[in-house]
Amino acid sequence: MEPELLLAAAAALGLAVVFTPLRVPRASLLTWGLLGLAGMAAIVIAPSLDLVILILLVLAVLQARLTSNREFVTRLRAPVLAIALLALGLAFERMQGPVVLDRFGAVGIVAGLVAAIGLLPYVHEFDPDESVVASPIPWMAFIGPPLAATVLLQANQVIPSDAGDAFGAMLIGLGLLNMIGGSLGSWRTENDASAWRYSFMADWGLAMCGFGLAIADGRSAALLMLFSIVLGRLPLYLWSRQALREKVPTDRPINLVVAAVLAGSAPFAGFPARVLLLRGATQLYWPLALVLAAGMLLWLPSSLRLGRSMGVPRGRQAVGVAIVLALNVLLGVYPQPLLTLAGL
Amino acid sequence: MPSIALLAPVLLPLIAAGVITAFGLSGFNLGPIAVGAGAWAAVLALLVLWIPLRSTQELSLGQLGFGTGLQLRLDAVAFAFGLMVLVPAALVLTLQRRNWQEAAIGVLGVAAAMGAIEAGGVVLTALAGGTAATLAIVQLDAEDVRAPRPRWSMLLAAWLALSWAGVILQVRSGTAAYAAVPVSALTAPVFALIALAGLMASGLVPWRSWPAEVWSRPSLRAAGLVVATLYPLGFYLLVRAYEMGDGRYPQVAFHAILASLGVVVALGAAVRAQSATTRRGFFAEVIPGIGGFALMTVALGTPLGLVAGLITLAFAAAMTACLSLLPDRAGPASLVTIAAAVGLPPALGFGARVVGVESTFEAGDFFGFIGVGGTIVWVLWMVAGARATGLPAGRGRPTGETFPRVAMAVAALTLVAGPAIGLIQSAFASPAQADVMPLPAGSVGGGLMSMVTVTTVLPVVALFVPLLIIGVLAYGAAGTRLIRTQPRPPLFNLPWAGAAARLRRAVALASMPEQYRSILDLRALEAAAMGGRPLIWLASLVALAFAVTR
Amino acid sequence: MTQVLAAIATHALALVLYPGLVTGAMFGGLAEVAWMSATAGGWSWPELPRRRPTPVLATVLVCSILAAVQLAAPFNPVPSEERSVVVAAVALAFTAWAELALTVELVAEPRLLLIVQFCWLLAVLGPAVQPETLRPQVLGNVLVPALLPLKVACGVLYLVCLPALLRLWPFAPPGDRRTRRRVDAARALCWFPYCGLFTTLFFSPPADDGLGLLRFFGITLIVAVVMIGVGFVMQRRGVVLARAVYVRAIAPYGLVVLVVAVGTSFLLR
Amino acid sequence: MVEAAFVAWVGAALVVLADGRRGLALGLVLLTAGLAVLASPAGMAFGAVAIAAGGLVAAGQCLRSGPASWGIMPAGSTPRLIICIASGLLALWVAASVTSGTGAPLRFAVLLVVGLMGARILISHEPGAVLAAIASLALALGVAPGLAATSPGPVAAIVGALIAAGVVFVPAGLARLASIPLADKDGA
Repeated sequence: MEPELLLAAAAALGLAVVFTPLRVPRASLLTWGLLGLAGMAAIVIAPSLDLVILILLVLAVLQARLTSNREFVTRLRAPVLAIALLALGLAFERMQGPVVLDRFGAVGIVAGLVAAIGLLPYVHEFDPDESVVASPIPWMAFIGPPLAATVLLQANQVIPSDAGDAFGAMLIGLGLLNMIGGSLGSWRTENDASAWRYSFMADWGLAMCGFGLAIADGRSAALLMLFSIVLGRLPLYLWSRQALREKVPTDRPINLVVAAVLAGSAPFAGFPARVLLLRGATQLYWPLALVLAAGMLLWLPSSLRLGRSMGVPRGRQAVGVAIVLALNVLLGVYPQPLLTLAGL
Repeated sequence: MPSIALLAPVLLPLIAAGVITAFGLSGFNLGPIAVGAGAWAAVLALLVLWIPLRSTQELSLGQLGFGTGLQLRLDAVAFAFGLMVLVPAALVLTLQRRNWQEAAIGVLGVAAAMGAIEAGGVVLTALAGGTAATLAIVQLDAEDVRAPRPRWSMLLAAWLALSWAGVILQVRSGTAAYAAVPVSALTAPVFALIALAGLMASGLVPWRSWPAEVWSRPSLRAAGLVVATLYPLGFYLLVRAYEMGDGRYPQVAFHAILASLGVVVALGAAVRAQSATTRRGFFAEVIPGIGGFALMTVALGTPLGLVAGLITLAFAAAMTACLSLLPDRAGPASLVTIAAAVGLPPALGFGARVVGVESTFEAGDFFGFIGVGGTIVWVLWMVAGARATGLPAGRGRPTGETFPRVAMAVAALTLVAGPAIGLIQSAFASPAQADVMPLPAGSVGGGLMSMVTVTTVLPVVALFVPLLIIGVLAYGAAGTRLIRTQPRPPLFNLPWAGAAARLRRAVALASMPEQYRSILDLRALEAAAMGGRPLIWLASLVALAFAVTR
Repeated sequence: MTQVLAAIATHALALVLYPGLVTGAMFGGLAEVAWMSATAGGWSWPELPRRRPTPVLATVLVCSILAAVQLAAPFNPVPSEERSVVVAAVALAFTAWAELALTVELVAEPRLLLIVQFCWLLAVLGPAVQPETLRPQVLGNVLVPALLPLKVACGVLYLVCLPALLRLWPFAPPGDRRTRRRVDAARALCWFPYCGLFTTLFFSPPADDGLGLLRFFGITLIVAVVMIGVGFVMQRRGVVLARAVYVRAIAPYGLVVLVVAVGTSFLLR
Repeated sequence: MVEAAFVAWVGAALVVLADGRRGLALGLVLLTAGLAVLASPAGMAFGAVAIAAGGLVAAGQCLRSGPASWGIMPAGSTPRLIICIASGLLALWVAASVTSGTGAPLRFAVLLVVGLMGARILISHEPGAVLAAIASLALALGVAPGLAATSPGPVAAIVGALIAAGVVFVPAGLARLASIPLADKDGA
């Protein structure tokens, strides 16, 4: 799953670089993107979770050094908390002791992962006017997906089965928290850029629920969700930045189509992800599926808002949006090749 | 015919959409004829595929990736519903002028709806139906973003509910293919989800829902197409549920509740229709009204009921095409349409409703009372129709999208199609019914000449043909000059009619009293949660640690 | 093909001659003359309608003859199994509202009429619920003791509703400005199907012989006479009595009939 | 080993309690010494050398930047002191009492250093102190694989040491590189 997500991130970077408006300097975007990709590649190929944590530390420090309105120290807090929690969690898992220690270890890993990505309740401080690269968005939409897949894969090897239930339950619980908090926040918050950030959280909520289900359907759902984040929401967010500054909501058909992509409507990638998630939840505990199904409806108001905030893409951006839409339709209608590639 | 040809009714509109887009991007609008060609090609493909064999054809193209395969299936049900969707859609796409974006989205919507109908399983239907719903929303907003349209959340909820039902079937029985689902897998909760999906997808509720609201848009190009493609899909699910349940729903209560709901839906539409202030307002309620009658009979769980329901749905499809093309002005087209809509004898609507009411009585037990209720609602429709003939026309429509002669021809066709109800039954409805429901001896039969039920025979040709001739002579001798266009007061207003709207308004306007706002300050809450404060993080960590020790 | 043509010819005969248009027109004409004489206080030759027929009349004509051929009249060319009480009821229901199409001013007390119409439909269709059949003559032949209370209740309801449906009640349409009395052609066409349907549904079907014919038309005529009498009384007593009957009594009584119908179905389950 | 763990605690406490470069550097040195000693018996002899080297480089660099003072326990540092003591006791309890098996000093040191450095970064506003804490954290993360039942090899320790050594060098240059293009008004 991780190599596929890495490829998706690379593709997203390619899309961002190629189809970004001409005024944006591509070289720096490419430089920083490639640096991030290198870090992600290192994370993916790292043989142990310890190395993953260390690489994460490097990425955190590198990103914190970028120019931003936020202080260097402030920007480091959440990633370092994540690293500390992951390290403590891993340490607890490696110690011999009562079962509760393993559970605390699971808490550390889950909380650390959530903190690394920047999800509720470990949210990174966000400045809507900040450049995307220096903001918490790359943690959520660029580095986060391969990181999560890697951490969870490696964590499964160190967490004993006694604590496995707690691990899954926490993922699902935090997933639901993010799903509801993210979608409501995205709908109700005043700032459009913040709304986008919340919407990433909401998507992550579904992905975490998928991971928490700990069955193939759940993992497949999570993979599709993460793909839709990396190859859907992230490029669309990048291309919406100009319109966000201009604050001109538009109601063209393309805005509705974008809203549909963001809402996970059929035939886009979010829809089969939701179907798989419902399937997984039904296998595990059907009331969870009910909660998920009800929660999935919360995406719509915020997606309409975000779709309208995108403005009317023109020129290169329009081509980029078309490619993103096509990719999402492909994944939405026929995700089998991707799932096969990911061994799911 | 190779089984790959089953893709044709879906692929042809898709190809048309592609061609329209390609030409559109190069600055050339192909025009409505070429646009309609995609839909008519699908109609032709459907006919060519079905008529020579008249048996179920299947195509399996491997797994799609979410537990379901790309399985297409063309049986009598798919054929019937395919025609219901494709023919009116093709008609409006052919006649009405659209820009290339609208045309492409419209044809895509047709392809999606056809995909939902040809899908071999529940989940694939949900995917295609959800796509059709998404495209419908885009289409309507592309035409006029301020005009009424279905709530997207409701449509999404419908198709998500169906998806969930599909995955429950997959989990429980290993498959969600209509033909392969074991009867025991269609439990009450699963069926409840399917029924809910069907009702929401078609807006089958007693209050004014999207199939009525979209007719109040300034332009009805998108509205007509959306109703043509989306409205039958909810019924399709209810019919397919019979196939999964071996001809019945899991509990008899579902039959009773849904059939009663059908009457209530038709009643709601009739009440609104009789208080409409314009003729357009009346016409807006026609499709929901017919839908209510269709639901009443489809849900009965008897072969006769299902046959009557399918004929009623075919009638609804014809009326959809007619209303999409009808101008907002007085004249013979409006009169004929009203006559057809209220089911004046010996029209198709009359025959379908008579058979439908009969089917409730023959269903036994208390279902007869549903029939009594249905008849009473029909009378209310008569009142509404009579009143509507003299109402002011309405806001008016762009002339480019109205075709009074075609509209009148379609309405007249349904009027004179009464004698052909036997033909429709034997060629269209009965095969579909037989595909999903075992047929007890003597429950429904007949042929081209008559419809034979358990207790009666409706001699459609022998009785309706002379009646039609007499009617033509009588109406031919009559003049229409006496009809006076005037604002007409409603016969009655339901005291609680505006309650839902008032409640919604009250909820929308509800706000926290000033003195309590400091208790729950959402902004402060958001700032606390999103501020990146270590104290909150620590508290969360403690909470998690506490939770895992429970 | 021959059979088809023969069937069409037979049904056409039924629609046009017996028991359709001609029979209905004759019966209705007689009833109308009687009614006009009763209300005018003496016999006089009524003035026939002169204008071109309206769509209302065309609708009433089509619907009334369709209803008439559903009756259990002796020698009815339409076979017994081809008749349906639903067809009759719905077709007759159309006749009551056709005038509304022209202008609202031609329908007196439309709200009240609607309630009466609902009650009448209950009276017609209520007895068909438990037997699960819609053949009029079968319903007329139902003599199961347990069903008799319902049948009687429905019969009374039918009769109470009929003066309103035939517009024999004293409410005048607001737009009725006729000074000279003319035959109400639309109503004339409705007398026979309404009264005949009562005979069909609430009396055992007559045999296809002279006696049966006499019996059928005798009862139907009695119903018509009763209606004229009731109408006459109501016209004399004015709108007060009519309003009392139709506003205060008919809806509660209709509810009672509904309760009886439901109760009967429960008991006979 | 117990002594090494104690030295690590003192070093970590110094990193937490000190705001001046001398104090931080001393803390880093002590921490490095403790962790290096603790790493060697866990099958990480080469790793211990790397940790020592990385830690000393970091301490050296730390000594060259920031206010030239010890800055140990400035006014208002009572909470930090409490954290140091409390975390030490908690880590001791977990490492010695709650958990079982050999390697209690390493368990103690890893839990303590990771916890304390995390706390240091969360409560601190001084970039120099934060960088020192990050270097300490990297060192702790480098020796943490020694807790595993099987020998982890030196890779993590080397990477940790490299990060510790490198993290105190990078800051200013990268910030300049990023400043112009990434805050562009066109959004990306």
